[in-house]
Amino acid sequence: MKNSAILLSILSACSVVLAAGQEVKVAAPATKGTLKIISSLPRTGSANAQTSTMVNGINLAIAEVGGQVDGWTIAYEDMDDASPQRGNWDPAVEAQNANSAVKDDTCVAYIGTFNSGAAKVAIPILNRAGLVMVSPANTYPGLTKPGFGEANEPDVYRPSGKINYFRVVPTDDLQGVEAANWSKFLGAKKVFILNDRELYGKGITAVYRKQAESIGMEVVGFEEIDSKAANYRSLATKVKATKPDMVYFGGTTQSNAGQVAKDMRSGGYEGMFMVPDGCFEQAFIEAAGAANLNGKTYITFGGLPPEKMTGKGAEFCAAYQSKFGAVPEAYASYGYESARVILLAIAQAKTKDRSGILAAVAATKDFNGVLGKWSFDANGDTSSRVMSGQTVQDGKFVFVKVLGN
Amino acid sequence: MSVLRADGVTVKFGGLVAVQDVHFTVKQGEIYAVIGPNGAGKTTLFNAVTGIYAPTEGHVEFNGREIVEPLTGLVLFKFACAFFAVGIFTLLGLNVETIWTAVIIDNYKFNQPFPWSVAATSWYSTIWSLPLVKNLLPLLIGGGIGVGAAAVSWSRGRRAPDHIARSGVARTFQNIRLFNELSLIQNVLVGMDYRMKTGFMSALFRLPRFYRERREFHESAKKLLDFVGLGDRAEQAAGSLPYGFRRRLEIARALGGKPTIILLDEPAAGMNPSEVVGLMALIRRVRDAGTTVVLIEHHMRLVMGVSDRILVLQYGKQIAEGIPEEIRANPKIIEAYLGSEDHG
Amino acid sequence: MLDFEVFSQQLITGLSNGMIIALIAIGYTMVYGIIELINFAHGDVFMLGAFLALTLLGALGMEAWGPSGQVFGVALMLIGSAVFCGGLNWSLDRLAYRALRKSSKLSLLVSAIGCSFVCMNLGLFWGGAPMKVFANGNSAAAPKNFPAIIPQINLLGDGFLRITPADLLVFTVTIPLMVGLTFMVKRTRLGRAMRAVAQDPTAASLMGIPVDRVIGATFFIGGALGGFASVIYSLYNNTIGFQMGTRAGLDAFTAAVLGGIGSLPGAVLGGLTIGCVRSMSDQYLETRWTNTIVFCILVLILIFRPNGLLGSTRREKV
Amino acid sequence: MRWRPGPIFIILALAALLPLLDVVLPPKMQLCEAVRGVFLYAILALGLNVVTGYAGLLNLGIAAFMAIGAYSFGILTCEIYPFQLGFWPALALTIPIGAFAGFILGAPTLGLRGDYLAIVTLGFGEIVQDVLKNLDVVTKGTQGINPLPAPTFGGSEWTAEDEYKWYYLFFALLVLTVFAVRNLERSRLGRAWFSIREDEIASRSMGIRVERTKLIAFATAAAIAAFAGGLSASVLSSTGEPSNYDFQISILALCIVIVGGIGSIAGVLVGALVMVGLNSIVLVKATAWMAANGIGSQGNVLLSPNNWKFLIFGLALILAVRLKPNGLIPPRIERAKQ
Repeated sequence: MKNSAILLSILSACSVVLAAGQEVKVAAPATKGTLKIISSLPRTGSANAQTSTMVNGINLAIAEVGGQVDGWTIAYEDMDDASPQRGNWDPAVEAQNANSAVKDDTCVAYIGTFNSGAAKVAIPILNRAGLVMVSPANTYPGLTKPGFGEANEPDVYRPSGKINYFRVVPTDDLQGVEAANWSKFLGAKKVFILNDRELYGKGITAVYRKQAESIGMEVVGFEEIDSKAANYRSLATKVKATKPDMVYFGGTTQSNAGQVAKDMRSGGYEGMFMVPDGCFEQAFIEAAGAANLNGKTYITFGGLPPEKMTGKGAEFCAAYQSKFGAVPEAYASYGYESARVILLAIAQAKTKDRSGILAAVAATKDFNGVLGKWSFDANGDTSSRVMSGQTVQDGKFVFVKVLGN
Repeated sequence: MSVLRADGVTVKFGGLVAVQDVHFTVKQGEIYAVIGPNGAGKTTLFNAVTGIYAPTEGHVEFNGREIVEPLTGLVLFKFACAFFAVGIFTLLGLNVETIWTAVIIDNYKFNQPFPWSVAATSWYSTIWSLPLVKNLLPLLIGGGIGVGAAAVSWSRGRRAPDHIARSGVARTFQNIRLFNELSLIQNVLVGMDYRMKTGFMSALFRLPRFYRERREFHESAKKLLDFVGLGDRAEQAAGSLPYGFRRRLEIARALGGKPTIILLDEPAAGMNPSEVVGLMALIRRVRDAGTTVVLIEHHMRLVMGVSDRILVLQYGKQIAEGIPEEIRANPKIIEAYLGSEDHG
Repeated sequence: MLDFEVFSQQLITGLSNGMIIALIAIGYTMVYGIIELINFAHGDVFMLGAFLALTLLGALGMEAWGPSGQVFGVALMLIGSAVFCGGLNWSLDRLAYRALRKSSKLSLLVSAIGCSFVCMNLGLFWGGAPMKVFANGNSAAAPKNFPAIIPQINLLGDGFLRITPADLLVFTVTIPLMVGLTFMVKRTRLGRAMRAVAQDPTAASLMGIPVDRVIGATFFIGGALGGFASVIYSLYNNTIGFQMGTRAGLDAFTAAVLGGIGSLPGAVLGGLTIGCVRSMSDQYLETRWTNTIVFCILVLILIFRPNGLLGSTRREKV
Repeated sequence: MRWRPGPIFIILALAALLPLLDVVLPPKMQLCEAVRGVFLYAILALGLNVVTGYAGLLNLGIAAFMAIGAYSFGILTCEIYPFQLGFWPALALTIPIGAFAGFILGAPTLGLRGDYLAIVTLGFGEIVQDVLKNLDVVTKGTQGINPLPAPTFGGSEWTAEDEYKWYYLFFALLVLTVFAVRNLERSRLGRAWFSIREDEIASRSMGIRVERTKLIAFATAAAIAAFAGGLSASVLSSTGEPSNYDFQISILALCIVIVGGIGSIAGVLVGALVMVGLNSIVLVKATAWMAANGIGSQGNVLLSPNNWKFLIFGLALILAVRLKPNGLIPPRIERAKQ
């Protein structure tokens, strides 16, 4: 009974989808041909919430140029680097995506990845093919910056000797420092640091810890949590017993930041709570419960929040809101920015040649984007140093100040 | 000469006494029967002898030796090994970060040759420079757990059926326990397993001695199947065998290990009279081939026909022992059997 | 604050968490006891129960109800989720397991794994429901906040030690359930039938016990306990998500095995043990090693007690 | 006796010819790379088949050994560690390392009854992930170890673009594993495993040393899984992160073995093709195709094709065991013919 009902619903859903698909396919006006942008993000499983907004951002960027740049039709393929059995990114699938992008002659750019671990798999493959890769989310410094990761990084990602990997997000080493400085500014003397044991959380807390100690805050505890635990009550008790006035959690909504924030409160901790940009999304507030965050929660973000944007940023906000019916979140802006950088490069390269487009991306200078005016530096990192600090009031993010100055 | 001797064997399950204070001695080359009404504790006695249950009290001796793995020096040595293995493992496990840092990270500079000799000495000094809580304590606690676990598993296994079987005691089961998905010949080969010598590597790489041994044992397994009259069905799956033949296959499997003594648990159950005659002949042949036979049976004609001596159990206690004629004449036994719903 | 206070606080937390684990573990242990199936889908049935509870809460607007109304609301969610999870678990048995009774245990296990994936996906869809409590379905996969209608305030005033109404709820719901369940299994006809089927299904069916119905009833009761647990879990942790079943199921399964799989008091003891070990390890060791410690303790206990803490040695008939 | 090709031979022969098909297919539809994943899981599942299929021990932590293999391969070869072995010696070393890990886990726990052992193996899977994550100093935590070497034939090291070389390397190693497992299956040891699976008490009473025999099965499975782990790390040139080897991988391997046919090599090969094929070929290509054609919508949870993957995978499992409870290719009962 039930099985057949499920099957029926699958079938009907499929047919609906197919019918819809046929309508969408509209014949494009004749152009010089098609250039394809491929994104590879984990679309199955728990990261889906974040990656959906990124894909929205990318789609918006392409729609804004009317799907055409310099006479080329821009095609976009949204690849999934997660597999259903894993429910998270899968290195084999990521490699497969990268290889198929390389093989696809029309593909000129690759947007991805979400996880820095996946980037390590994809970058060398794309590098050998000279295909440009722009990441909207990787923050592990070792991918681009010498001296921050392992001894052999980042050279191992550049087997061809050229740089093909760029990112529009500031790396952990910047955000961690700013977060620590801001904590001190907010009056924190004793800080308890938590992270989710992911590459992102670990990296950012390591930087935070170092900076916190060097500017004279006392680190009263450092714990690495299990991001799948049901709750963190006992950890909250431990935190409370050390009497910190700031708890810094390096992690994302996906790695249970909401639960951590919530349990700190229900466990009786009443001080400040700070998280990095992995939590700068409405889903974090929703997961944590607005009441638990109001007032004493601080979020750092590599860029300006939507409502503080002027010029290009404000336009993006309005367009996003009218198209998707929601305020764009951090990841949406990152996704949008990545796509725009690529589109601009295509326009400037005047070629369908991968190396030409790669060179054009690398030459991005004073790009007037939603994250500010920035350029790619010699390592492929964004030159943008704008960090903003937010807090939460009445279930909404509220801009507090621009950090670092 | 006694092959099997039970001395005051008692088996209790919780409050229930299944076998109480049973003594008997089986001599080399005889056919010895254990009889008694249903629930008299015969199978439990067998299970106690073959190590499936540990007797609550009493001893079982086989060829004058108790079939319990003794606490020898070798066992103590194994305990010591467990102590050091687990202890050192715990010690290294708890300090792996410190040791790794001191040995590998501090000595290795990227793209430069690794000073192996320095690394080889620094691990030692690192361990001893740790505070006592981090080296001696884990060693002792881990070692304690290791010895404890080794001792527990040793004491569980010292009277284990495999140990007893390997010293030459084979058996069949009342509720036939064949390997149904294996062929007949494979079943017999399992019985022969502990006589085989080749190991993992020769099987993996198919060394010549693997083939030699396989040929040898296949031939003798075939002979055993012929011996019990199943030679023409060697490749059939045991599960597809008619009931009457299954008991024969169990006997063949038990004989595979060339045991000095074989324990048959109700071999005639469910057989028709002509099959029983065949079975009697088979049991005699087994004995004549040099294997002592102990059997549990309800089938009086078979018991009286083949047995040299008979032990009678009732409610877990032994009520008589003797040659068939004595047993037949014993009024106690007639009484015991009249009280039960016995079959012929 | 005294060290003793920290310890007692951790004990309270551990016991509360342990009680919830125990309640889920009972569902595992009952099903295992009767058909020897590790019901992988149990955790996901539990997860769907929590989604139902949140839906009820949102649809009826319970947040706006007064304190006494919310007590009623909690009762409503408990009953709703219990019936729903029980029914769902029963249907899984009916649709996916019953046909496999005669095949190998491993096929049954794979069927359960399949059900687990299906339920998880249904949870994902449910998370996209266009309701306010599900964030209007904007991000289906994101964790959902479960409003704290049982407030997380300290009943003991301003001291370090905290006991919240949520802690009390865990105990006031769980303990009567466990007592009632024990009574049911020991004293009622259904309980006797369940034990008979667990011992020997063939013999039980020869004695006229409708085996399939008894197994179905066991699935229903196990699922219903999962449903109760889901509501308590949600009210205690205040977050639910479509992947929470995996972890909850894993903990519960561990608890069931630790206590001796098939034994009801064992499941409770196992759950409480795991809850307390977790708390203590979080406090006195490092949080990142907590899982490792739980499993090491499990292995240690199983080495010395191979049938779990309260499991009975099942003597095979030879 | 006239030789007839068995199912194993047919499957392997077809696999050997697959690259020919790729030549004619358009790049988007080419299969080799995805089928390489099938080979990898087939090797892993062959290992699991030894312990679960042959010896009848439910192992829910096989991925842990894969992780051990991948990480030891990484540590032994990567240039940020001093060992820096080449591809072949390191890959060969994953086998004894895996076997040793299997021994460590197996030795204290093999006395446990079926499902108690299952939870211990499951727990072991979690412990290994935790340890790999927590021992930053040794394993680089969640960062992963990279780059890792590929084999070198004729001077230059292979890269990910040398698809067909990799394909045949995986193929050759799969064939090797099949032969190894088959040799063990058809030996004294295989027989002992079957006998334990069928009836532990009876085989004990026949003098089979059950614990030791189980331990060998355990270690063999662990060794094969570790080998698979090393191989996968090499082709990706990275160990990935510890959670790439989580419970879900063990579950997938278990599903392959059971859906394919417990204890049957041909079954495992077909099972790997069906399960992994569904996961990483059919579902991936279908969603990519739908996305490329603008089918579906991100806005609605029901209309996003990615959101259906769990459901389809789950239903496939339920249907597979429902329709073929003994597996797609159940083992032949008589193993005696040799």
